[in-house]
Amino acid sequence: MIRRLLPHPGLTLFLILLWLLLANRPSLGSLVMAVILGVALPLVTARWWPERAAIRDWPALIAYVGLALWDIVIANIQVARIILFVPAADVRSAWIAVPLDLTAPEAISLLSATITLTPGTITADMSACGRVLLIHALHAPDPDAVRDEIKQRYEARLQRIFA
Amino acid sequence: MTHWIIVPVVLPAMLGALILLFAKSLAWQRAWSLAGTFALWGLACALLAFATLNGPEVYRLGNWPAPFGIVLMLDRLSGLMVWITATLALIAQIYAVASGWDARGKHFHSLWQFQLMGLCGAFLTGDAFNLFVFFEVLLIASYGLMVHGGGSVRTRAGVQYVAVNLLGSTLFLFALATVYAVTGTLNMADLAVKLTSLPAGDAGLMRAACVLLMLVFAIKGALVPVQFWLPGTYAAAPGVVAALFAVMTKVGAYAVLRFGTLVFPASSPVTGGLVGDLLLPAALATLIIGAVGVLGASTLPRMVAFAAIASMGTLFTAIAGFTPASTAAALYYALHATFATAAMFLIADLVATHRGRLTLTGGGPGMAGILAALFLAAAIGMAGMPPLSGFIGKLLVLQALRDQAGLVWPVVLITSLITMVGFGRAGSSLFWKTEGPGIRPAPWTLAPPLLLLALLAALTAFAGPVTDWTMATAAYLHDPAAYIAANTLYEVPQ
Amino acid sequence: MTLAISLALNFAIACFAAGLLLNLWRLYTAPTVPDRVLVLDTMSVNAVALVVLSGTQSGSAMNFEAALLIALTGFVSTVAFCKYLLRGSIIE
Amino acid sequence: MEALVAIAIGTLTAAGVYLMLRLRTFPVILGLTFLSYAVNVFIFISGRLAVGLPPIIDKAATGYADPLPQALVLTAIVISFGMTAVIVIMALAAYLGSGDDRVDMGDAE
Amino acid sequence: MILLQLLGIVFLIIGGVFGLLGSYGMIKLTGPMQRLHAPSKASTVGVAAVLIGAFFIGAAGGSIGWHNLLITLFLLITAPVSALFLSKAHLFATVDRSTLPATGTAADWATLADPETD
Amino acid sequence: MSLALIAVLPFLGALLPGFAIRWGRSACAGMAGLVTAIALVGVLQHAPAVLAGQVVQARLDWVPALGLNANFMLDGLGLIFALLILGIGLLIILYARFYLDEADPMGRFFTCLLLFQGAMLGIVLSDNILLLLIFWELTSLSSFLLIGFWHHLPQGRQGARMALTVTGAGGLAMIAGMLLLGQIAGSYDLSVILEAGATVRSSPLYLPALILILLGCFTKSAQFPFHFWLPHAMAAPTPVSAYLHSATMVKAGIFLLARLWPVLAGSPEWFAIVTTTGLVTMLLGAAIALFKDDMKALLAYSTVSHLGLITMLLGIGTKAAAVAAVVHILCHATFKAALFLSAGIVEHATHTRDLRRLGGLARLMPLTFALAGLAALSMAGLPPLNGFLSKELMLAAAAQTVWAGQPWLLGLLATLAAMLSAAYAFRFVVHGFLGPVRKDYPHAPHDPGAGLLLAPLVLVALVVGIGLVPTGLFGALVDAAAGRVTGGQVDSDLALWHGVASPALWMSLAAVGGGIAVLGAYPALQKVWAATARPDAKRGFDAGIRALAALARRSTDSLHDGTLSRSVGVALLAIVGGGIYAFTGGGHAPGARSLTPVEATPLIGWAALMVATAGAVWQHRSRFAALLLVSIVGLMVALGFAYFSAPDLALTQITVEVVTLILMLLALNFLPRTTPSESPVSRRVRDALIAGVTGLGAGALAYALMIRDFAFPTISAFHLAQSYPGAGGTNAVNTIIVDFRGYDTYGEITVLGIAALVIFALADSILRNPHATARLRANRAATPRAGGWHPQLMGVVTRALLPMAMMVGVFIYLRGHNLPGGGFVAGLVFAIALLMQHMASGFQWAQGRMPVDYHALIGAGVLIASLCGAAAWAFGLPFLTSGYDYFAVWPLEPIGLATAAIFDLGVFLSVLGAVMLTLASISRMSVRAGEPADDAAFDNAEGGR
Ligand code: NA
Ligand code: NA
Repeated sequence: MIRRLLPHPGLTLFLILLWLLLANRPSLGSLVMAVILGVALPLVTARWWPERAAIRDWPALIAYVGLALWDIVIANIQVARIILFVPAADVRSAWIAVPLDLTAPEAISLLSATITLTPGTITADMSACGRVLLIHALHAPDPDAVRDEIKQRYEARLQRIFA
Repeated sequence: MTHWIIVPVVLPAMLGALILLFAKSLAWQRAWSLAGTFALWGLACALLAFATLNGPEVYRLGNWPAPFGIVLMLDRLSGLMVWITATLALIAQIYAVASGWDARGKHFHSLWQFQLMGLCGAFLTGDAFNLFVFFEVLLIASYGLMVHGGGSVRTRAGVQYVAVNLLGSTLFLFALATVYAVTGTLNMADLAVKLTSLPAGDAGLMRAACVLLMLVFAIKGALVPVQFWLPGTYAAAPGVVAALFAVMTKVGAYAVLRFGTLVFPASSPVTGGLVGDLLLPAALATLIIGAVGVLGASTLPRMVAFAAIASMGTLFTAIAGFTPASTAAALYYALHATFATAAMFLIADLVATHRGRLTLTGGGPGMAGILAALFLAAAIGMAGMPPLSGFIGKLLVLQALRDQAGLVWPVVLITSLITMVGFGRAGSSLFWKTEGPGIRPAPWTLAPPLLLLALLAALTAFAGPVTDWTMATAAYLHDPAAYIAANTLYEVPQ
Repeated sequence: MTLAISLALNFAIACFAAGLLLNLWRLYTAPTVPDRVLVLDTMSVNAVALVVLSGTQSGSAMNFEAALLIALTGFVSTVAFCKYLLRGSIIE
Repeated sequence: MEALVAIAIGTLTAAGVYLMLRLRTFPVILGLTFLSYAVNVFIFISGRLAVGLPPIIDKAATGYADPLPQALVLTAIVISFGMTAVIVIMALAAYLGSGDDRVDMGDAE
Repeated sequence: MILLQLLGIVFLIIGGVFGLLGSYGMIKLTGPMQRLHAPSKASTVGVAAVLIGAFFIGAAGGSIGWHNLLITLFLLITAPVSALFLSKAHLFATVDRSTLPATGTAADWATLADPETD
Repeated sequence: MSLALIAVLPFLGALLPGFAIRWGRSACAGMAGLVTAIALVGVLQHAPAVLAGQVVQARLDWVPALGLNANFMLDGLGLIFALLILGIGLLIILYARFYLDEADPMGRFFTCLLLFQGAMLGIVLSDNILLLLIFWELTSLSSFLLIGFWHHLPQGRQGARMALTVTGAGGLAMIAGMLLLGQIAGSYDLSVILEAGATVRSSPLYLPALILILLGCFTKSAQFPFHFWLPHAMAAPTPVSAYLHSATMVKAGIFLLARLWPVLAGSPEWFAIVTTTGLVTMLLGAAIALFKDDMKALLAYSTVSHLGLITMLLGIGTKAAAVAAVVHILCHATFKAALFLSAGIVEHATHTRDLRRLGGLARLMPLTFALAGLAALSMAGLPPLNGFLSKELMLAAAAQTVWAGQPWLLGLLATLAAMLSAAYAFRFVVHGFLGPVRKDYPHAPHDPGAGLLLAPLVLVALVVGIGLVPTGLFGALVDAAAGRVTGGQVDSDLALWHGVASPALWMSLAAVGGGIAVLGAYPALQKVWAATARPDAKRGFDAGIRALAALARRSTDSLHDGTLSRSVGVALLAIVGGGIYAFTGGGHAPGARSLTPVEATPLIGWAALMVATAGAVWQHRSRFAALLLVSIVGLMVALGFAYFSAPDLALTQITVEVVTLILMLLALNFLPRTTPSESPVSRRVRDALIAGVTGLGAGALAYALMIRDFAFPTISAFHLAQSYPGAGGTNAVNTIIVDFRGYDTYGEITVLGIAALVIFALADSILRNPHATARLRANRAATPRAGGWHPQLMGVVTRALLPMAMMVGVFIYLRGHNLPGGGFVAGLVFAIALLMQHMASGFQWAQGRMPVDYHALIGAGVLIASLCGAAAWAFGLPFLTSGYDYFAVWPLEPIGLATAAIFDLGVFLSVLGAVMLTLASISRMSVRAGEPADDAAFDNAEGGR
């Protein structure tokens, strides 16, 4: 029953939060509306999201998001440095293949997004089999180091979060 | 205020939607659609009678006072146009069903109803911008009907038709925006009032807006020099749609007449005789181009299309007079031209169906005598020959414009001759230069053209009462006080 | 302090406006087709910033939805353009 | 600003007209798109220019932009979208039917 | 109060700088994939910073613009997808395929794979 | 019997033969005869009164506004013609019954004949010249059908068309003439006009009216130079020729000349034009007739000649001449009908009409010979036949007339014509019937049965009877008619013998003698004739018409060749030219409004707009690039709206933009990717000029408007004032859209819904066209494509974005009434969200999970809007009247609910449905192009492949 009413509880929570942001004014009415929509919209869109995302460890996920945000802020400064102070000819770009241990699409996607948002790397493609990511690094004199960092810093955490 | 005034718009709109929602089989679509059109026709008769007996009547949408909200205006002219629309639609729809045209593509009946909605809405509105909206409704439905059944020639003609009309719509918006930017109003009666006291420094802009508006209507009415779109469109459209389109060109004529008598009358200090002065030469040129086209056309649908242009030329000539007599003539001729053109398109469709080709060269298969007779009658109608109403219409036009006889008469008469020769040549190759016995078309497909021709005959027989009515209507149109008073305009709050 | 805020706002606006100008330049000189798509994407992001900043400057939230929708549609446009380049058919 | 807006309207119009006079359906459609931008802005300016005066009733407001032209433009935008969609599919149908995307017909035949 | 305003000013300035950098980087960097880096993160982050700055300023002024955070969220969610598609477009159209690393599996990179299967 | 009924009778009767043909040919002819006979009896009923000098009338108002009334009158002139039309008509019907072949469609024949008869009868009975015009044109039409009766013959078709063209042209001139005449006289009633002769002749409009009317008469009566159509009309079956040439059609012109004689005649112009035309026609017709070998052609030209004679007499303008004209009208009708009918008998019997191949028929067909001979001698003007009577009167009148300044010239020329007339009459008899019997007839010719002989017999009896006893009944008739023509009492002195003092006698003798001499010298004359070059009127006419048609075709086709740029270019020039013309004709004061200062950021936006616009034009051949640039233009326009206080517009522009973009990209996938460079520089310069001028006009107009104030307070002041108190919303734009001008919106959503239907129907027709689907497949095969169908990242992100976007849509819908937003933008946002899902997962996967049919959404949207509007009726309020109230549900704060929100829901649904149906219709094509269905939401999805 609950499963049928709330096919994606995480999404429901997320949407409730969103509505409160949208409404921009905390009030009981907004909350009622937020709950209604938070329940109704996932029900409507569940047909396009037939599976259930299996998140094992919610606190870890929140920690992960915090980590990623922090990395984004810090790493941006590096990119600013490259753009401003490294002559265009000296920029050492590299393609990096990152084989994946993750299997859940949600997890892989979160990893891809993190890679792109943290400056200096972009998820450029995935292998047709879905087991390898293609990363482009803006300035990576040592590509293997980049790959290892991705796997250790992000993928390992994600593996713990997702089943 | 009677709510029936809005029904010619809402009924087809709801019917179009209902057919879309619930009538899945063609049989049901036909039944709903025919019943709806018949009801519309009955209503149109009642509204026309009402307008004739009671004078102009306003309908304030949303209950907002004019000029702030949108109003509908039922008067003799809008009542007449709605009646023409409903009558033609009913007859043409019978043909569409009988000939199976409606089964050659999707959504014919919904589009048909929406087309009627657009036409009725355009005729009934008393608001300039709302006129634009309903122009678009009727246009977009016409795009669908025009390419109904598909085919690359038809769709390519459709592209042009749409492109030209989009240009027209754009121009319409430019004109309306100019009107609003100068006067601050959109209600037609309010415009009429305000133009009488327009500051002299705004006259130039308002005159430009006037000409732009008239050009918009001219495009719809296929007036030279914006007539180029019509032959390709009408020739490529399904016959039954071309027949219905006979009333589409009249929308342009209607709008010119409405604005030319209400908003930009010759007595206006702003525009003076501007509209008539520009319209007359254009109308005569239209007549000439149409007639020459009838003689020069190489296919039957094209010939009929040019005949339609010629009839618009005559109609606009009459309108251009902007006197009560010429307006009365124009109204009578509009009735005639609509039904005659429609009849001709239906018959041309029958003929083309039986011949299996469109060209006018002889040597085709034999034609049933009834088809020949129908073609002859319709050609008589289009050429303005007696005994059908076109002749009376033409006499009315000639007589009303006798002050400009030196210019108008030769053009009208010589083009009549050219049209007659054109139809004579075409008819003799289509029906006389044939091989083999004629095939009789299905009786139900003959009924609609026969009905239309019967209308022409009735228009002839009862020309007396009809012209009395058109004279009274013309007198009413040339004295817009009643129309304006019916709006009960309020002052803008300070 | 309000002066500082105003200065900061103006500075940010100037930055994104200048960014828009640079985008125009890139648009004109774009070496490859995907670069142009990138320009459009960046322009819409810059536009979001400009709309929000002007709103903050004037103290009006009138154009918030506009910014939100530019963000949404900018994304959709970019995906559509790229899908077209990649597959021809954007909804396949 | 008035002169800039007027120049923009003129430029959009000219671009639309030039493209409408091309020989293939696609540029013609682009031309129509430009014309509709031009006319939408034109309707909009019929209420004159106003900065920072959205027509949302508010006691604190010092004035309002003219809401009517804005409403008219909304209607015009919607309608022109519908029209554009129709002409696009017609162009498509014409092209797929004949293998040729010219706008001109060769009507005489 | 002052703190909020200060935060706001800082974020605005950071945002402005990054926003400009994103657009500048797009001009300065030479390779197609390099150019992609600049806006897809610098601009995104710049806008995000500006939005957050505006949020703080609003909060200090008593009118909290929560919805600015929403836009930020939106941008952060969509930016990776945009970047992915732009990369794929480059991979397909402009990138020299021989410079790409092997996938290490039987399958090729998706963009370079047979368009009909999958 | 009322005259109106008599006039209508043949038209009503025209329906009968078509039905009666089921009961056989005799029944068919009998029906036609019966109708004619009844009409004849009706006319005869009035004869005594008419002969007594009365004018019988029947009046019926028809179109008083036009002065066109169904007024009929019967006087002496009308009586003569009515008797001829109906009497000879009856004989023709009898003859035709036996003449027509089994294969000929007799029903059609008699229908046409009766129509024609009715038209002729109408002309002579009309007491209103507009009514007369109607019948006049009807004779042209019905004779077209009769002449073209044997339409398998090219001569039939050509002759019919020629007759229609020439007489039709004359008819149109006549219309103008009659309108002028009516205008001068102040009425279109003949009885009024006939009294107004002096007024008419002194009017400045007299000459144009005269010329126009004469054009009508001369064309109809085959007067030079319009004579050429008549001989070609003989392609008709012989009974028709007999009818047309004797009593009807050509006599219509003569009738009208006689009818209007009191009004128009008597002026020098009349005399000069009419007499001369008649004289020339008479001589020319006679000369040509003499050398025609075809019996019917000979007779046809003789008709031309005799009509010229009558015209000349009417032109002379004296009473005597008018009397002579009336007499000859009668006499000519009788002998000419008899001659044609005889010629028909001969052709029936010998299968030829060629006088060179005939001869000696007198012995083979004695009865026919007797009838034809008597009629021919009458035509030659021999006593005691009726032709002699009228010829004498003619010669006498001619002898007394001064023409071209010479008192003798007209007499001489008339005698010459009479001589030629005698000669061809003799030739008809001598070459046809006399001489040795030829052996080369296919069958032995013999006299026909009574059925064919009876009609000519009656006619010849009249020829002889009138000649012998000219007074009595005949005299009274002539007097009555001539009296009406000359407008006074006439006592004609009709006699065979006027004494030797009469110059006419000697002229007559000379003519007959000369005729015999000419026939004697015929072989020699024939050689001369054959050697003379003559213009071939038919060839000239045909060439003329053909050239005209070719010119028409060329000009029409070259002007209307389906070139879009022409129609657009010309329209634009008209727009700009017309606008400038109108503008400069009125006053203009520059505006005095204070201008908005320029700011830096908007200036950059403006620059972006200009650069992108210029770029799009510059790069338009690369379609993808152009689309990209258009997107930038759209973005800048949206920003402009946001800047200039139009948040609702900005929202709408932004959302519509992306939907349009998706649409264009979907379409571009099936279209060529580039536009070829095919217009020459000159054309581009021309187009750029047109574009520049138009742009300049639009910009200047915009500027002029922006810098001025409204001339009057604008109505939107009311909207602002009433937005909250009246419509319950603080967003004035939204209250206008859903309330003040909700009706516009009602139309607008319908437009969108219809657009979607049209698109769906068109897509459907494309998919059913095998050529199109083949092209779709070929196109797909030819497009280079990357691998990777639906990237995983996009698929996963969309799962979150879809509900997010929908939530934004709900938000925008809910607050639209008070803040920027509303049903329209909300619908678009929903649509964009769903389209995003389609892009992420593919059409078939996403569409397959769509819970609703888009058609239903559109239908429901329009219905909801309609019902919401109509609900007001229940409260006696007009359509779309909105109401609103505040509702409080504890513990929530009160919310304002307006019925307009329900209307807005209709807007939302129809917009969503329309956009989705539109894009789904196009997307559906890629399926037909051969795209397989994806069975998962995206690539490498769990549980997918
Ligand atoms: Na990154
Ligand atoms: Na983005």
